[in-house]
Amino acid sequence: MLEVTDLHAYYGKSHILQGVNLNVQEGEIVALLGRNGVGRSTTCKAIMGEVPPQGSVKFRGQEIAGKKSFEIANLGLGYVPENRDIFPGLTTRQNLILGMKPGQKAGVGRWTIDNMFDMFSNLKERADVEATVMSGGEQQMLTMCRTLMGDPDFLMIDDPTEGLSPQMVKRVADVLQEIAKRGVATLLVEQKLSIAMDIADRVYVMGHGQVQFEGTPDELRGRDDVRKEWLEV
Amino acid sequence: MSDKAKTNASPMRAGSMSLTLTPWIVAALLLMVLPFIFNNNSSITIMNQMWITVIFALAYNMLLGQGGMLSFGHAVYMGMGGFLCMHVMNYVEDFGLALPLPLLPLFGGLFGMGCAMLIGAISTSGAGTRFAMISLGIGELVAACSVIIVAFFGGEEGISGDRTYGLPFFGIEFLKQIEVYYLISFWLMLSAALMYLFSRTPVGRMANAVRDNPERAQFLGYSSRWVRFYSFMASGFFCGIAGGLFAINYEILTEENLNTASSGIILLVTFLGGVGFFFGPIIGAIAFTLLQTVLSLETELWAFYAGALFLATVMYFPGGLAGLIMMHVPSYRFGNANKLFVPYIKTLIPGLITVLGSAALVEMIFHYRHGSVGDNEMTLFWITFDSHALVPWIVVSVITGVAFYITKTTAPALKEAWGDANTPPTSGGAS
Amino acid sequence: MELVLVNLIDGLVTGLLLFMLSAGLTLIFSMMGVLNFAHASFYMLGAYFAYQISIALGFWMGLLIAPIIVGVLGAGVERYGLRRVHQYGHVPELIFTFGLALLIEEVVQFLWGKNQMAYNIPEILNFTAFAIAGNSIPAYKIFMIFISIAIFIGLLYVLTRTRVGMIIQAALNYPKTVEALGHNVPLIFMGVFGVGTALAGVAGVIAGPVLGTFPGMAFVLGSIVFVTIVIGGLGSLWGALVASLLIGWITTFAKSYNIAMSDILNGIGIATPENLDDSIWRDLWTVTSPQIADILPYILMVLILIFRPYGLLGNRDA
Amino acid sequence: ADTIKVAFIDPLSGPFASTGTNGLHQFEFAADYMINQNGGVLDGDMFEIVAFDNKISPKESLIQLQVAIDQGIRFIAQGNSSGVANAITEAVNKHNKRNPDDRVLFLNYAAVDPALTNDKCNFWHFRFDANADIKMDAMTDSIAANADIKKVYIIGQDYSFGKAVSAAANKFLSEKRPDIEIVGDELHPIGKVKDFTPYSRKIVSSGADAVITGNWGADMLGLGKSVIENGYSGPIYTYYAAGSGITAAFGETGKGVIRLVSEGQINPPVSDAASDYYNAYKAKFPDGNIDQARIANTIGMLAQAIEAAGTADDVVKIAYELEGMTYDSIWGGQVFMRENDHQAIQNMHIQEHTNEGITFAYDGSDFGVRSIKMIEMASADSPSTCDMKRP
Amino acid sequence: MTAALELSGLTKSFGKAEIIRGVDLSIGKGERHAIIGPNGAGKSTLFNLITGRFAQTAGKISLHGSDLAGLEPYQINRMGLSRSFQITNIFPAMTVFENVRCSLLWSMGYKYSFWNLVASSKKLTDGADEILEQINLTERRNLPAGVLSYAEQRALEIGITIAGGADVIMLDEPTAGMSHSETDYIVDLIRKVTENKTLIMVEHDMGVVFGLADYISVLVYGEIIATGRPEEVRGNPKVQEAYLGEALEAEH
Ligand SMILES: Nc1ncnc2c1ncn2[C@@H]1O[C@H](COP(=O)(O)OP(=O)(O)OP(=O)(O)O)[C@@H](O)[C@H]1O
Ligand SMILES: Nc1ncnc2c1ncn2[C@@H]1O[C@H](COP(=O)(O)OP(=O)(O)OP(=O)(O)O)[C@@H](O)[C@H]1O
Ligand SMILES: [Mg+2]
Ligand SMILES: [Mg+2]
Repeated sequence: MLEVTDLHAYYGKSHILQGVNLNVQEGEIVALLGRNGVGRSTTCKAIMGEVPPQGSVKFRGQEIAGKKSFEIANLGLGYVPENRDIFPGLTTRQNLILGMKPGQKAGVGRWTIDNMFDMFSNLKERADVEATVMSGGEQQMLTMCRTLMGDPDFLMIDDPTEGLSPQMVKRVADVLQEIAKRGVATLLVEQKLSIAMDIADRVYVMGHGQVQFEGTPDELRGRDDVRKEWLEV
Repeated sequence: MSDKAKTNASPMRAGSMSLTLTPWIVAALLLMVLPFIFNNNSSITIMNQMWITVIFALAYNMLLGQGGMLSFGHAVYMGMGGFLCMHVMNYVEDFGLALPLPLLPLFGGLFGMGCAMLIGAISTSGAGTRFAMISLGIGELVAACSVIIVAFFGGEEGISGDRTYGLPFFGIEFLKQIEVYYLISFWLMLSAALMYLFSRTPVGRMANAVRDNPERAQFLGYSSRWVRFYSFMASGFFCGIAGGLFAINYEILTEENLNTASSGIILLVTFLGGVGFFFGPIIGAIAFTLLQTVLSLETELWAFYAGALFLATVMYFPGGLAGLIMMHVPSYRFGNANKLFVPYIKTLIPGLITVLGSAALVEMIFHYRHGSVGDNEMTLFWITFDSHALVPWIVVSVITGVAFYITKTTAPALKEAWGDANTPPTSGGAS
Repeated sequence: MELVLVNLIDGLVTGLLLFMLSAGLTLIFSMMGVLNFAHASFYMLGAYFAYQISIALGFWMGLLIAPIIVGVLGAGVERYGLRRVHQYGHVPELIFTFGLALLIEEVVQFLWGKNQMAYNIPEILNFTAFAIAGNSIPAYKIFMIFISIAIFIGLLYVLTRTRVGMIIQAALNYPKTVEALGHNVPLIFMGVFGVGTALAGVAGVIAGPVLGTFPGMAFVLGSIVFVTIVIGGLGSLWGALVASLLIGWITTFAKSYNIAMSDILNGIGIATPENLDDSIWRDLWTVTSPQIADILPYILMVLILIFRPYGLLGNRDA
Repeated sequence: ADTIKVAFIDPLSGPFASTGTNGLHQFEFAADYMINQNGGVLDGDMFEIVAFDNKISPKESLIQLQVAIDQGIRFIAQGNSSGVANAITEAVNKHNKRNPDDRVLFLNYAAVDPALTNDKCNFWHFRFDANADIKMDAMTDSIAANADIKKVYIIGQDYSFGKAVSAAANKFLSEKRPDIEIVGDELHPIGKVKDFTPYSRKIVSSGADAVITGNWGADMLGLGKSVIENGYSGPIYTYYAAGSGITAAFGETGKGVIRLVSEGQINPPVSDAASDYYNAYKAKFPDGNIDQARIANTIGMLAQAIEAAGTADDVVKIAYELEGMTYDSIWGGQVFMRENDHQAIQNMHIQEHTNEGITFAYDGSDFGVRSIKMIEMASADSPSTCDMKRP
Repeated sequence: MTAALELSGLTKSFGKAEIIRGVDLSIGKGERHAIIGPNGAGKSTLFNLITGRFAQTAGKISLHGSDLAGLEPYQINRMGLSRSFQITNIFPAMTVFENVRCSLLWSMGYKYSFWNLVASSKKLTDGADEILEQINLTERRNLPAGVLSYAEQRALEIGITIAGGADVIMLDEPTAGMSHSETDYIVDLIRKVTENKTLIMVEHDMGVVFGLADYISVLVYGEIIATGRPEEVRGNPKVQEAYLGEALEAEH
């Protein structure tokens, strides 16, 4: 479904991504792991066109590198950024509504606002409060829901469990599996190794701006050397 | 990793101790010898105007660049300082007060600071639109008062005086422009140095912090409001000094010194120079004064060019002229500056010709349209020709077109050279 | 009594004219979060284009075409200028509009010269609609009222019935994120800027014949438009309307009734000083309301900002 | 032969550029047509007008003044804004005191603040226009002669000139026609009023038979149009309501309503010479107007003084020649430069905005101004508080 | 001995929503106290109340025995209380070094002075460099803070908070967004710099909480349902139900 080949990206002169190769198949959950600052978020941004990508990014066989990010989004890619970026001045509900694509009718697609409220009751309680005053965890939930409202076929989530209580982390893990069940493929950037290993079908480990390991969670569990070199300090 | 290499290769430490004196000494020397190079009275008058604007712009940038406060009414503080100095000057004349003229700007500074305290007390609680609009409102009010309250502002004629009645200062009576020039230069050096040092003090540093994130500063023990207030006061002080020097130089202050146009201009000047660097406003003030005073001697269309220059600056050099200069620091540091020399000549000379050629076309159109009947002769770049004949049009168009073409074709090479020059010499390629 | 009614109508007209300008500006303001100093220049362009068109095709074609040209120009400015500057931040944007205002004024002088243009009210509207106690109310004023109301309703519809308003507000802070949700932010920005400037153009077309069409017309308008939207609350259409009317009425009434400062001061118990002519407060004592009518909005703005930092109906600081 | 340079320091850019540019054209034309085409002055010295853009800013004016002086220019012409004139006259006075070697003369062709030839007078300043008081004297003569006028409304811009107009109107009216009731006397902010309707309402409802205003530029047009539009039909007496597009903009609406006071009769032309002059001007500046007749006088008188002094460099000598000079104006009548205050005394005209009997129309329209009344050598014996110090 | 921080009957409502519903809590000097609870329970709000960012609706907060009512955040900070933010809150345009140096200014007694030059103070420079060393950002010293990666910004956030040497330090989710290895490092760091100081911390990572805290309070729906030693809280069935659930096992 998504095929990234030899992806490079720069911030100014610093060369952050130095040839990333990865792919995600239909209905799969793929985790992208690595140390802090290794460029996982940059990978997502480069795919989304927020950072100019060099190399090839194919979505359903179509080259999307070089497209504008709204065009990419309208092809069916959804992206949940790590900084949350809750829109100030808008209520929770309005934030969710903005997640819908231009021209998308309410209630069409896999998800409705009520689904969201069912999944995360906190949001329901704060539906008409200005969203930026919500707690960190609530904002995290909202960010994810907002992207789901656009009914993406492929989802990139950057650190969805950050700031969530253990119970909520569990809930998010369930939701991610639910998302996969509804036929949405997911590229998951996750700090909490345990979660990622639990729900992912495959994992990539990044280091030095490149993919250093690719395999199933079980394979990774068996590779102490990889974990030592690329995941621990 | 590549960015590590980058960090290590750059020994410049922002806000570090290297309080190098060299630029200051060079500046002082320049100030001293300039009048010998440009020695007629009008050059000196123009330089006086320049240095006054420099002080004003630097003071303005204490707010805009360092404190992130956008003021639309800053002429008020300079004007108020100036008006007070004018009154003091007249007082000296009328009552024979023994006050040496060189001390006069101090009064302006204190009064400017007083006004800033008064208004800062209500406006500095925020920095955003609120601050900007309060400054605009106050600016308009004071400007309106200047024609209503005649007793202090003298109506639209302003108030004037004579600087020569003060106590002679070591025998100098300030009859001559050159004497005033050195007085202004002295104050310029002093104020600039003080403003520079201010930016290195704890308040000055916190002004930066408050600009970036006022809320967080509160949790570091600093009240954002007080930090802003102190910056505002300091800025008011130096504006007042500039006002005092204005009073000495022109011996008249009018409504113009307070109005919103002056406030707007100082914003433009500061920005043109570059708000991100201490010396930015200096360049801006020099450039703008030349534009306004010297270019307007050459063409009626000076404001058109000024507008175009501002647009070009914001679009292509958002760091202002100072930013443009500072862009070259890395390549210089890498010892690569020479690599840029030839490509620059190849691109910039035709570029310059393109700009001048376009300007010439604009002038010719203007002359063609608005010149009087029968007056077909016009002079451009020391060449006199007939603006209604075809030949000059063709010549200018061709020159401009060709120059533009050359610029366009050589630009990529320049870009490449630029990238080349800015690559650290040690770093081995991509990683 | 009749005069009060007349003044109410006059104030309404002034206010609505101001509203036409501030509506466009508040749209743009909410989008850029920055004062568009060139807004009044687009207003001026509207008047000049309409004048030029009216010579050939008459007033009504001017009313139709001029705003479109201005809007297209505005969109072009956004596309090729502002968009680039937007990334550098607010102050550069502001300077950009400053420079643009300078340039537009110069270009207008270049094209049309420096004199007043003979742009006049169309003949069919050049009659007295009705008169109240000898004070005639020109038909043109009634026409202005209707146009402004139509604009208000149209804008209100766009902003409340579509997601455009929300997208603009969200994109102001996180343009990339909004784009990643599938919204064509650049297009929306361009559209909004175009519509905003076109509205300024409409105001120019309509105000040109009454307030004069000359190169300084943008400058004369000055910052009052900003003051209006700040009083009303940034980004609030209702706020812009309320503030415009408020300013319209305040200035009209202040000009119509000569309230003297000395009366007010005496009224609150301060006696007029003995020898007023020598007093340094002389000028203050002799001030009358018409003298300061046009600076009242500024005073109002400063007061409002002190007590209600977000303006009358605003809810945020852009 | 040398060239004699005259610095023209006035706004050539910005909101007042139109008046400044028009003035410049008239100066250039006068110098060329009257002097240079007739062989110049002295032994063939030609006049050259050097333009300096002061952007109506006193500060810029002073800088440009310095530049002009440095270029060796000895004659400074300026007119727009009494504020600027005031700054220049003081600066010239100081300059001449401090630099006796390169003194200059200030030829004020349009700044009408009475103070410039009263309290603030100096030897280097000469005013070729009638000052505000003189004009008001003439204007009120005309009003006083009209028995139909019983109520007068005075309105002006809130600055020194507006106040001077109001004071003078009050003074002269109470002297000449004590029975006239002043039904309104007010000031409005200068250049800030966008809509004059509320003022017009007051004027209309006051029942005024005549309006007196010192407004100029957009304030004049705005006030005039608004007053007429809201139902006023009496005369509006004013100083500056012609040319610079204002005539065209008033057009039909202003007909018979706008009356202005000025020197120099344009319509009907006084002589063939005057017609030739105007036609030659039109040929050169088809879009231009001669709306400041005094400019020709200024150039003519300067030339006459230079001839009489026999030098173009010794400005003291030239100034002494100008003092007390009598000059035959191309626009008819004579101009007399009063010795005691350097105020020119000349015929004043009340002119009407109309399209009837117009030989020379303004602004490319068919409207222009026609003299309906002449006051000979207006205010020739008006007092002055000037205490002239001569070198 | 007075407690370092004492809350009594603290409530906070936003409009109709009552977020903090009567919190009583006493935190002793030198204690490391963690506050845990589900999302939206009011933990950050509690922090905001204590640090003067919000005004309480009712109740009393005292720091070292003095009432904080009506004090501004900067005044509270000067009394020796410093906090970090859950949502990164740094000075993005200034360099990393300057970020830290600014946080040293007040505590080193520079106040609003305009007669001292910051650069000439070796104490300041060394102090700031030392902090950078501790938070592992020495290499990033001269970069604008805004370009750091998310986790680096979190580390800087902590650096700024601890730099001032306050004796009560409040950290709101210090390890959020950090990977395991980084988390371990930061925990060590926190332990080191809070030696003999009072630490109040909100955290969802139970590993961190149980590794660091001397005491734990559990906040649920604006009320503290349990306070005590870690093992007591862990065993408390109410806590199990409201917060920890099976998650604990998942973590370990
Ligand atoms: N705007 C920027 N300008 C310059 N450098 C940047 C910018 N954004 C990120 N970087 C640098 O790029 C590198 C990778 O950043 P990225 O955000 O992709 O990391 P990450 O793997 O997502 O880490 P984290 O766990 O911290 O989120 C970091 O070293 C960071 O400092
Ligand atoms: N200004 C406000 N108006 C209305 N509700 C608010 C406001 N501020 C916070 N809230 C609500 O108060 C609750 C508590 O928020 P708080 O940020 O304290 O939670 P928290 O315990 O820190 O949660 P998290 O672990 O997710 O960060 C949330 O449900 C939030 O939506
Ligand atoms: Mg990341
Ligand atoms: Mg929280």
